[in-house]
Amino acid sequence: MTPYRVSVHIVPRKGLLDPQGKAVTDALHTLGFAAVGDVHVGRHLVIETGAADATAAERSVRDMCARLLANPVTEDFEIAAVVAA
Amino acid sequence: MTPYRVSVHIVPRKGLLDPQGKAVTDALHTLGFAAVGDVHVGRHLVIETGAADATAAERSVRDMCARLLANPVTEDFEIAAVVAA
Amino acid sequence: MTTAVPRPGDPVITPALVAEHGLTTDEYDRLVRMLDRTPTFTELGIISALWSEHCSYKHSRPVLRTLPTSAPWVLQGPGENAGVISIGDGLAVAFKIESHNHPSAVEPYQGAATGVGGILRDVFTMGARPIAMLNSLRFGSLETPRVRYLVAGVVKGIGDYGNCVGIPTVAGDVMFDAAYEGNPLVNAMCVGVLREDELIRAKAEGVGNPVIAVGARTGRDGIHGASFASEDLSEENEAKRPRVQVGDPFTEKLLLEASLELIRSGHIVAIQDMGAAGLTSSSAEMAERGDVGVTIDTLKVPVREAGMTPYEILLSESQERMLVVAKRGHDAQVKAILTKWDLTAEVIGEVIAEPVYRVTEGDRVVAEFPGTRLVTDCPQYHPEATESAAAVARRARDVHAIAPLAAEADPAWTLERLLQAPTIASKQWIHRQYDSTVRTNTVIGPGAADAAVLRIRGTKRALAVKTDCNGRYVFLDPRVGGRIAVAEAARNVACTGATPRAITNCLNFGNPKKPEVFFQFREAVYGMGDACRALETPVTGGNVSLYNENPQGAVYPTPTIGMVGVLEDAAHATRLTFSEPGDAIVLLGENTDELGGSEYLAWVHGVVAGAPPACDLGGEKRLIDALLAAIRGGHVRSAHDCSEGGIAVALAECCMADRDRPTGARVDLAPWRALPERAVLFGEAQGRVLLSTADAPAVLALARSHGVPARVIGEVLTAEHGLRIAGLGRELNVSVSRIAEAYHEALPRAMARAVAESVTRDPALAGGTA
Amino acid sequence: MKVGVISFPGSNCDEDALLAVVEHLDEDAVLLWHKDHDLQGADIVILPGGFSYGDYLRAGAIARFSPIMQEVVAHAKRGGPVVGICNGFQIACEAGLLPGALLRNASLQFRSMPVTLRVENTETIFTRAAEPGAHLIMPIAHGDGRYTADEDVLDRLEGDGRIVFRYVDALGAASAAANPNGSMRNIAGVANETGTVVGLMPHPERALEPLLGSTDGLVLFRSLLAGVHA
Ligand SMILES: Nc1ncnc2c1ncn2[C@@H]1O[C@H](COP(=O)(O)OP(=O)(O)O)[C@@H](O)[C@H]1O
Ligand SMILES: [Mg+2]
Repeated sequence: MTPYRVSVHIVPRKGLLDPQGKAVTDALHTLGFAAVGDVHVGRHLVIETGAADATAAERSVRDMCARLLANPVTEDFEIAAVVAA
Repeated sequence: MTPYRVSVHIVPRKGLLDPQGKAVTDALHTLGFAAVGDVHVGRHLVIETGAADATAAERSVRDMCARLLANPVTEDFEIAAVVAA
Repeated sequence: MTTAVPRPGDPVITPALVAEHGLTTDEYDRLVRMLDRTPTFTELGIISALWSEHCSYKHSRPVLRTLPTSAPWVLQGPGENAGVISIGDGLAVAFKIESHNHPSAVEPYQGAATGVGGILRDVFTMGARPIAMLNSLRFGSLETPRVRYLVAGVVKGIGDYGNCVGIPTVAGDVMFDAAYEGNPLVNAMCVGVLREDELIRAKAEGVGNPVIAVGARTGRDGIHGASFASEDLSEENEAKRPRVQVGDPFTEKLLLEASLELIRSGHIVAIQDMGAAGLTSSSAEMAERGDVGVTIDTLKVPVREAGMTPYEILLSESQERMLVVAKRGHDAQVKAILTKWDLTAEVIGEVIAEPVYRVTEGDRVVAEFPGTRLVTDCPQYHPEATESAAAVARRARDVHAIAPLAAEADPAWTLERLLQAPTIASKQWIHRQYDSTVRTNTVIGPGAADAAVLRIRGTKRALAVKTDCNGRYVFLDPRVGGRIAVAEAARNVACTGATPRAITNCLNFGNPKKPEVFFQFREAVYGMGDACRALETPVTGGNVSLYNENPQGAVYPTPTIGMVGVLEDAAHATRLTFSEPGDAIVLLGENTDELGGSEYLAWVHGVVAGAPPACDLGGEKRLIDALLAAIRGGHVRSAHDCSEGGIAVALAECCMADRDRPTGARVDLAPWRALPERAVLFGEAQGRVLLSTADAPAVLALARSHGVPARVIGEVLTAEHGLRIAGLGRELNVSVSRIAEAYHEALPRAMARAVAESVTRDPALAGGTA
Repeated sequence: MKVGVISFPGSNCDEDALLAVVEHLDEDAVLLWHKDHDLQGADIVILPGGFSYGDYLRAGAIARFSPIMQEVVAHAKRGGPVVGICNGFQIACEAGLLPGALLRNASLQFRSMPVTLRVENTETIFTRAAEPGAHLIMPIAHGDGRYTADEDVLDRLEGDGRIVFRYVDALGAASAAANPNGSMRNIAGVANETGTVVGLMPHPERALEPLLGSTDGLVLFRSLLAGVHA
């Protein structure tokens, strides 16, 4: 078992109302960041887990996402990085 | 001005209590993911912004983080990616 | 002779280190005499915390001693985690208010949230189940983005914490004034109910009894928060940010249930929150109350991070922790209860016969103090108190000479403007973020009456609760302002039909070493005492928060009062709004020509001057008695006191505070036409209540028999008739929807600008508590 | 009849729900501990409001894995009645007992206030004593109440009459102004295919006494009895 640090992005499904993203966009415009277009706000999880190898670590985190970390009705997830810790 | 998509991670500062991370860790253990160590839950923002070049895009988003997006007292941020959109 | 020796790696004790710990040379010398040797670093840290103002009351105690604290119904006065009064039927109420001003200035969300958590623990450690939360807030001008950010963060912090634990937040008060710029006040109050025979005190006793740390693990957060609360807020302090603590309301909820189960189990003798100065103050205070020795091994304390030193463990202000003294041999049962609630409990020490306070790290003694009076053996100060010449001049100013603005020719303009003052405008933007109905006891929640009303299950009774304090009055005349704070809180509670019973208070003042600040402090406390004696509402506890300053000087002296009253019959609970067209409107009390210290002067003219309105405590008592007699006689449909904005604002609120059920009114103030018009309409004369009644003769007769001036001044109409006030100069005539809009939209409009900013940094954005 | 109210860690309306049954229906009710695997013979299960597991990660996401939830799901599969109130609704959605999900209020703020509900379907265990189209006033108190599902799921729910409650204004219109959280189609509560599992965001257990301002929740709790005693 090697320790891995797996980084996951969980993002609201496209097309759903995103009041958080909109609030951030508005606030940035108010602050004068005029060049800002859309902003999307999701979760970033870093999971420390032991696994035989990087593939196993990633597989295990995918499983966690499917079962708990992401809501299948409203969210998508992607594994952003798998690094040996 | 080129459109860029800048991805940011905002994470709870080390040493501060992270009740959410702990709750997720406990839940993953309950689900049988025994190899999981610590879990940290932060935010993942994707900001679309126009900038002269990638460096300028990154600089601008750093500024947004310092002034608005990250809580200077409780959070740290890092720029995860800058890609031309 | 004591035995503690420095740990390897401890910093050497130097004058600079002593100063950094906030101790004066005299205080340090006293410590050395007490130990008869140089203190260890750990000992210096302990004393720095225990002798901070926050823990020791070294500047305030002699003045506080003058307050009345007893009455037949007081079961527990000051000195415990919370005060307790009996409410009959074998039931009692525990309540307490506390400040979290400096943490909230630095990190509004967590600062306010952990303030709520701390006061909740103070109440449930008495064996009481919390049934209500209140909050008293003071901010700078809403015109500045920083203030809006603070407001949004503080309100969200209070809401998220209380909502999650499941205690309704039912009342409070909020004022905005540039005087609070940079140093907001965030005072949170909790009220709980217990059976008298379940009352437990935080008094360590029984040699050999184990001392147990319970709840969350100890981390490096908030180290030296108590001393932090006892310093000015400066830019340098902004840099001390790692001191912020993060609250976990979920763990608090578990701790609440576990603690109540523990107290009822009979396995423990004492329990106390690890609040300011954490393990140090809780253990020292419990030992002191029981006059016993105690020993603690820091290696046994469950920690969150590796490598924590005894110094850090002792001074950490990690939240959601308790210290328990269990009965000898019962530690396994204590652990079992905590385990059931998924919390930890570890025996970390014991009560000992030897009169010392000893801390070890395994076998090594790292701190040892002789005696059991570690907290009260601190030095006491009697600072100089003198009123500044500027204050005298400010009060003496003739405010009637201030020329009205041209627009004021129409009093409707002035009324509308006042209704938009954030201090007066509806606070619904705030309290709709608070769950006010959970636990199904809320008879009247926020915004609908002068105080909140909660029924007491299993009885006919109800409680009325409210916080109040007009710091501007205290600033202009501390003695009178102190009296008014109590009188207004009592009047508010009485307007709902409750007999005012007792108070808790949170004394928010500036640096006590400044003679003019200490004068304010002393006089305000004297004034509070005067009123508490006159109104028979003893002080059962409170909190002192000094060093509330910004670069311009001290904030307004703000002795926030948290009042608790009892309704014998919940069915008498009375709201502030008119409801039945045709009802007579009665004014109890007298209009006067007073204008000093008014919101009118501050908001319309930018002037804070003049003498605050006079406070006739005998008259206030008679007013309350008459009002309560009328309510209990079933004669009163609504009751509302006149406060900021005067009688015109009060009448407007009676018509439209409940926006869904507006009414109109026709009022004639001709009996006071000899007085200056704007003083009658917008002056803040004390001792006045507006009520609506279907039986005016009965109300007038009761008022007469109590010696209270009373007059029918008008009639409730339907909303289409608008609000009309005649009899003075030009008639005031406004549409109800127009004033409702002014009153209800002011705060949402101001805060709309801030929402985006605050949600952006919302820690809950990543999920987390809603 | 016996009602089981689940106490999750962080539930804070469990006692209110228990009292609703005991004091206002005069029926038996027990608190069921989340770590247990026993419904203690409860005929009806209530998933109460609160912040189970602090609502960390997502409201209801962690609670659904509590040991007792296996029994609750089995009970529901057998056709046993389950009512989810507020956090209980969120848990029921997370557990797949009801379709959709509850997201952060569109205002991004917690909302505590009375709302008016229209009863859209009187053929569920929680509405069968109500008049079709009845308007009920009761409090909401939530930060995550924005009901969300795919459009085709919503169409199907609509077609099957599984939208049980909607937020309406004083005139009875399901307007944006009447919607406190931005839920799709003003949905306040939904049912499963058989009408035996019902979830709603508002708190009927807080609207049972004149002293507390509304008695409109009574008809919902009485509905629980209607089938049993009929
Ligand atoms: N921070 C707050 N939290 C909850 N309720 C509040 C808060 N501030 C004000 N309120 C409520 O708004 C109403 C008006 O308060 P206030 O203006 O202080 O009245 P008064 O002037 O009569 O004392 C009261 O019902 C009070 O409890
Ligand atoms: Mg007031």
